[in-house]
Amino acid sequence: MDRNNNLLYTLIAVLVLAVVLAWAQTGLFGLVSPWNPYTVRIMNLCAINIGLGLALNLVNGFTGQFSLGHAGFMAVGAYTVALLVMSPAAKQMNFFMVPLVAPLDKIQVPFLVGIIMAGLLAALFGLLVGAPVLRLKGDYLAIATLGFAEIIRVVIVNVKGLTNGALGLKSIPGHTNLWWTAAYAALTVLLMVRLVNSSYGRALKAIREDEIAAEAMGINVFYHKMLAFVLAAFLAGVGGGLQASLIGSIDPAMYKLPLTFQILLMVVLGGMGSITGTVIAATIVTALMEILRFVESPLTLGAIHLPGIPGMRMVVFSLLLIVVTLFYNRGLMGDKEFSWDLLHSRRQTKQGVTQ
Amino acid sequence: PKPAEEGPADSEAEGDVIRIGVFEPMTGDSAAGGQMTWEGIELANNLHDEVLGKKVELVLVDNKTDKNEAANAVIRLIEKEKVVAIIGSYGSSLSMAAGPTVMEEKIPAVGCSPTNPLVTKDNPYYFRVCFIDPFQGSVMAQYAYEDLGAKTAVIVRNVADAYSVGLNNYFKEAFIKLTGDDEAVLAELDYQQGDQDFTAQLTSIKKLNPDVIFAPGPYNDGALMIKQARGLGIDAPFMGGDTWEAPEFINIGDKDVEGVALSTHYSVDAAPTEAAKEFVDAYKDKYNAEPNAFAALGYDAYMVILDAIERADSYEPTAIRDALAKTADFKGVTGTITLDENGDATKSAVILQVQDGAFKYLTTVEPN
Amino acid sequence: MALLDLKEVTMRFGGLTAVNSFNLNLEKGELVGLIGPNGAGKTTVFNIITGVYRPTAGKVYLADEDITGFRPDVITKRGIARTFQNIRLFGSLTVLDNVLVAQHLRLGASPLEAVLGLGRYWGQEAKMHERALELLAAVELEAVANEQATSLPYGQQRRLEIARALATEPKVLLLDEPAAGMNPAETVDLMDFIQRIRREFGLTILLIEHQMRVVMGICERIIVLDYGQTIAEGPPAVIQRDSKVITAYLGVSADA
Amino acid sequence: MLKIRDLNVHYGGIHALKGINLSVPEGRIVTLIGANGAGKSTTLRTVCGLVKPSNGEISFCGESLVGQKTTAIIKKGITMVPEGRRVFPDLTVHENLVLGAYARHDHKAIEEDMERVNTLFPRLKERRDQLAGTLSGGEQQMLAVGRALMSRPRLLMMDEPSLGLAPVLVQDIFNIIHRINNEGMTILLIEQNAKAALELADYGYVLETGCVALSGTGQELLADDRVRKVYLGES
Amino acid sequence: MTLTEFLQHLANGISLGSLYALIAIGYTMVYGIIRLVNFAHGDLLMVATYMAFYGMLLFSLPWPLVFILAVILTTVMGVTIERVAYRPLRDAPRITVLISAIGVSFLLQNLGLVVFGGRSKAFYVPPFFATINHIGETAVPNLVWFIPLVTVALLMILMHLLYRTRIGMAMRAVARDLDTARLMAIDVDQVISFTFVVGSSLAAVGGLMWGLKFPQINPLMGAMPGLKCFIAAVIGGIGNISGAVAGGFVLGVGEILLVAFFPDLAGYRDAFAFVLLILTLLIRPTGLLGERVAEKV
Ligand SMILES: Nc1ncnc2c1ncn2[C@@H]1O[C@H](COP(=O)(O)OP(=O)(O)OP(=O)(O)O)[C@@H](O)[C@H]1O
Ligand SMILES: Nc1ncnc2c1ncn2[C@@H]1O[C@H](COP(=O)(O)OP(=O)(O)OP(=O)(O)O)[C@@H](O)[C@H]1O
Ligand SMILES: [Mg+2]
Ligand SMILES: [Mg+2]
Repeated sequence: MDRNNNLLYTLIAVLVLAVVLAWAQTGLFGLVSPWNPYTVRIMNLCAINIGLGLALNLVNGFTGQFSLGHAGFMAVGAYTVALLVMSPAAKQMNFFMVPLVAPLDKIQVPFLVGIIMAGLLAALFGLLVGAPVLRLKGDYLAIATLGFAEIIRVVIVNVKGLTNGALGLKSIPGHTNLWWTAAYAALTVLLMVRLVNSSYGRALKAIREDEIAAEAMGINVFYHKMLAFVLAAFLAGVGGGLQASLIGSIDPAMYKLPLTFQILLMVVLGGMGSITGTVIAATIVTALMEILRFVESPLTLGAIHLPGIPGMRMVVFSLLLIVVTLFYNRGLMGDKEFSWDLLHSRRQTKQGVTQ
Repeated sequence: PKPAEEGPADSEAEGDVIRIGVFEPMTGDSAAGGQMTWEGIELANNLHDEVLGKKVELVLVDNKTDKNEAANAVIRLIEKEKVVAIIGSYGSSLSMAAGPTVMEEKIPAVGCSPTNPLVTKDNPYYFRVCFIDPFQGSVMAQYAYEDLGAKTAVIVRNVADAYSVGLNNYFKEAFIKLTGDDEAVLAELDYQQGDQDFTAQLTSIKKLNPDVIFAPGPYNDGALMIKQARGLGIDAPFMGGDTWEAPEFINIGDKDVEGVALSTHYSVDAAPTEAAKEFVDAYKDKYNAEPNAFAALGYDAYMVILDAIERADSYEPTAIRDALAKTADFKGVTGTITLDENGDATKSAVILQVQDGAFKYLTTVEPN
Repeated sequence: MALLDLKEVTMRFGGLTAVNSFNLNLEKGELVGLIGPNGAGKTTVFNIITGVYRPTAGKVYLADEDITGFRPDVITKRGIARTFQNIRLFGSLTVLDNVLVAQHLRLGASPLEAVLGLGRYWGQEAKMHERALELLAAVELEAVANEQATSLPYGQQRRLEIARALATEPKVLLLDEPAAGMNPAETVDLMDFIQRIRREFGLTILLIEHQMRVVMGICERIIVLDYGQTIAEGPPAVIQRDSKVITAYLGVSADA
Repeated sequence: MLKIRDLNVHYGGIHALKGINLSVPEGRIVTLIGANGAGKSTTLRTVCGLVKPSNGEISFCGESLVGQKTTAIIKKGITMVPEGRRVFPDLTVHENLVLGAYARHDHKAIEEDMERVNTLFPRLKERRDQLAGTLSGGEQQMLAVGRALMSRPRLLMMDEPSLGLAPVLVQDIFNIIHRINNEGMTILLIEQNAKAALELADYGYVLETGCVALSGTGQELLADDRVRKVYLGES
Repeated sequence: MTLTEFLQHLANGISLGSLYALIAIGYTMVYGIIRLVNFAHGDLLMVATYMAFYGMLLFSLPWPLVFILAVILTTVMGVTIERVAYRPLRDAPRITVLISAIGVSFLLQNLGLVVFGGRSKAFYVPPFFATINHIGETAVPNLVWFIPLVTVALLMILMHLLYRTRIGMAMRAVARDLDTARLMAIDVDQVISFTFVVGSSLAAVGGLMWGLKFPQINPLMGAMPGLKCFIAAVIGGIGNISGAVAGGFVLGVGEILLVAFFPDLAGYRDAFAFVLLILTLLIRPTGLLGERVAEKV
């Protein structure tokens, strides 16, 4: 299978995806979108989670550094977008207890600028957090990053003049749509593919495999860990910003540990160190949370009428999570990736057998 | 408000069933609140499951105390379950997450207990059957100043809880106004969500020796705090908000919460409405326990929607919205409900006090 | 002027002095053996030279530059590479990737250029590949270039470690027991191999080894350590007959 | 004493052992030699139950070992000195030795064995309370051998015990093997140092890519041309 | 601040700290042996309190018996969790086991919400524990000295167990190398089960003490102590039992004194725990009393 064909396949796939997205978001050539706003919303969430998952996978899966700080960077991104994109009037309405500090109360910027600022600010936090903690290893690193995420959240709760504290922010303009989220997911995938297959990606994987040997091979371990960490923070910030604009309101309670866990489990279920795996798992987990709602609705099987048990969905979800980890303990994809060659070679061998 | 769109009354409903959606936190941090509210809503549906000759079916969707899920939940209710109106949610922030969607999809929503003013603000499709925090705060300030003769107060708040922060803020404003003393609130002490140990804050309060301590927040936090305060020898009276009105508050606090006063939405002892009697009996029957404020508000939210459907004589969501907006003098469990131009309930509050291990009615405060 | 120069280097771990006032002079192009009983401090000397440990006292000079206390990666960039006593390959990477990783330190392109595939990156990447394949050819591993490193037999893993070290373009190569776990036939191959790469790459080599056949066979000079101190130094023929070395290390019937 | 019949082992897709047959008679030293990756370690690991065979039979004194737990197998009197030392790094040297006798309860005899190990390896006695992880490679190897002796096995299997040892110690190790064998212990030995191993062994097997390529007494194998060329490095 | 006030704060801090310490020991124990941050540990506290709650409510048994039964049942539960959710993952990557542990934690919480309901319930406090003594002006409930006593007693028992007994040594061996431990005729599964027996019973005792000190229980009550005590364990040096106790006390006393001296910072209390944690890790990367085996190259 030669390169040109693969490129062609990829281009066609991207094109098909774009057409589908356009159709879903706005309708196409007079055809109304076959998906209702509910489905579109889930698609948005899938795309955001793909980006968030890949960012976490970059640090945890490819660089082998166990970080649990994702929620903190998302929070930074979300608040940045909210405070930059909201209209001054909306800000005034929100900050009715403690006024918003100047000059933020007057500023309003376009969404794209807000999103980029969200990423940059989160990256800056990544830099500040990473500098001290990336010297730690393994579980110690995990708990320290988790700690920083919690510190960020607690600060958000307390700095009322900047964040409105526990009251959160409402009326964030809803710019997020499939174009934004799909672009975010696609660019993140592209970035990841290019990065992990470059010399830098090899260096990150070397650090994951053996830090001491990597150092002995002349790799500046700290710089490379930082590179991955800051990039992941940037992507998490952007994802957090998109999510904030999708929901329309945010508050500090959103950015607790379970949020990080949710992303982490997508990464692990997909396979640490597999881009394809994260894409698949993020989609499945996001959709599954909605699909599983049926277990809570009343069920009528012939004569038997079972009342719905509220809360069962999360019970079933936890059980599924355990069962899947037991049976796919290296994740759905392990550290393998999808490739056209894979499909092609399978077809070839099939042909080989039939001939 | 714009005129209701014309159309056959049953255009939205399939067959002879209409659906009302409920999104509440049945899991996650606020599961307790969601579950209490759901009890009331379900009870109301059990007792009144017909309107304009159609059966009313409830569709409950868990929002996991998660804003993302809350937003998913309402759009699911609207698009997939085809509900004509929505009830929910415990937790103002969860309600706010649903706000933009109900507005965009033009489906009315009625909150039971979200007391943050922002929930209904600038959202013609959001209503609520509870009073809002500014009123509740002033009610308790008035009680402290007039009935207890308090000149000084200390506030303890859960910084991570919008309800606690908001209510304390309104109490403070009102109390300072009443006493005319800018320093009347001696201290505002914070704690964090999940903290169980308040001894450090309380030890400082002991030194300040305030006339009253205002500490609204989840009832379990309140009960523990009061227990610890009494253990440390603090005698000052404690006061809280509607969240404390749960039988468990007394179970946990035991003797230590004797004398504690709180504001809430209703009391069976205070000239109960017909609805209140019916609700209390049915609740005791079904759950073998004293009802709590959230169940009562859940009950009322459901009944207010049914009333609006009747008055609109239509199942059409925008028609229901318009009728809801005109709700006036509705006799609910929690009192007489009139929805103002924001969609907030204007109604009286009652003050209860714990006496002999039960909530006793003290007084009713009318809205001004 | 010595290429690598250790002056009065001492390393203590708690109460234990692993290396004691150790001196070493490595002239350009030399192949020197470092031997001594187990626990004598040989690997510790390597760790000090490569910056894994910071010596308690003493200095390390590379071409007259004081490199004491430099980070390991900086030292590697200055031109010292090593292999490990316990093989430390990047297990789940391919053989080729292991060698490519070791060239990363000479990459000039920034991460941005690498991701965007801009400018000089492609050229550099292509050169790295070319060189990696050359190196693999030199160690006769080109056939398994796309295998996972851990799936190789032990002997090949040792050779890969050396290839990887060579890829950093070192002036000085430190080999820690390269023949361990090899059978005699493989060991003979290894000896040839070491001499060949030394010639081809113009290396200065310091070698730790317990197999006397290797040390005596290829080293020009041998330093014997015991309890962290040099107890003998000289050409193989002299060392072999040194009574101190025989009692401490070689044993009575040491046959090379 | 130990009999292996048609043993097959797979690691995922890798067929590591392809029908091995070998036997270790009581009181003898049997050695396994072969190139890297031939499957020598796998054979020992399978005997100990650390690796499950796909099929085949392993019996020890007439009892089948297949499917038994490692613990049970060790208790029958088999011990292994694992490849690559594998001492417990954050236990002290002494504790490592005590653990070697974990399955035993005869305190007096354990004390005696402790003394014996300490005389065999004075270096271990010196470092009695040092954490094993900070020992040098050679010291760790001594500890691993000492630890195995502490269980007073009937069959001692050693996976490259001379790996990384100074020549003087290699001699010692072989002397020790010889000595404990004279005291009646049966030994199955893997060695890269084929010459020394074959000189010492009563019987030897040559493994090549998962199969037994040759077998015979030590002397026979030493005299074999191929063995001389490939495994002894003589030309 | 007067001396009385300070003493009162100190008493409060010690009381809280010893409770943290007690729970932290269990974390450290399990972590030390199988290197798993057992996220379900906090939820076992909750399970124990509910067992006690229903034991008294439904069967009206006397409280000492109920407490003992609660500890036993929780222990059985902990061992079962290990058996079902962790043991099959013995050879899996560590992060997978962690995800499984998070799954178990989610499961216990959500099952609790469905079965017990989300509302906080009152936990019965026997009169003995509720009694408050006043020493001078300092209020000292009986629990204030009782919990530290239990903590110290359990600490001593555990130290003995780990460093003076055969099974203790086996546990430490299993901690590092499963296969080689097997070669020592150690039944690894049995040792790990035993570790969970100890860990879960510690969680249960911790839960009951927590219930006595803060007599309200709900299905999510384990999350906060779980996190705090894990922090305490890490501050002390995870895997190290005395470290867990030290970390517990440092954290408990520190939190109380922070709020006492800087009331305005009370809202930052959780952040304080993490700041303390991060500072400790940066200064001593393996915690206050953590083992420091430099990696030998
Ligand atoms: N990180 C460390 N902490 C404590 N002691 C150490 C450390 N590293 C090495 N040692 C001690 O230093 C001494 C020298 O060890 P080193 O590894 O240098 O020996 P070696 O000469 O390489 O031996 P071998 O030939 O067996 O590999 C040993 O006694 C070892 O126990
Ligand atoms: N855990 C494992 N997973 C996959 N393959 C393995 C594993 N262990 C060994 N192998 C493979 O099985 C084959 C036999 O390995 P084994 O370790 O038994 O060889 P050996 O003869 O002991 O070699 P050495 O001299 O290197 O110790 C090799 O091809 C090896 O790559
Ligand atoms: Mg060494
Ligand atoms: Mg082997």
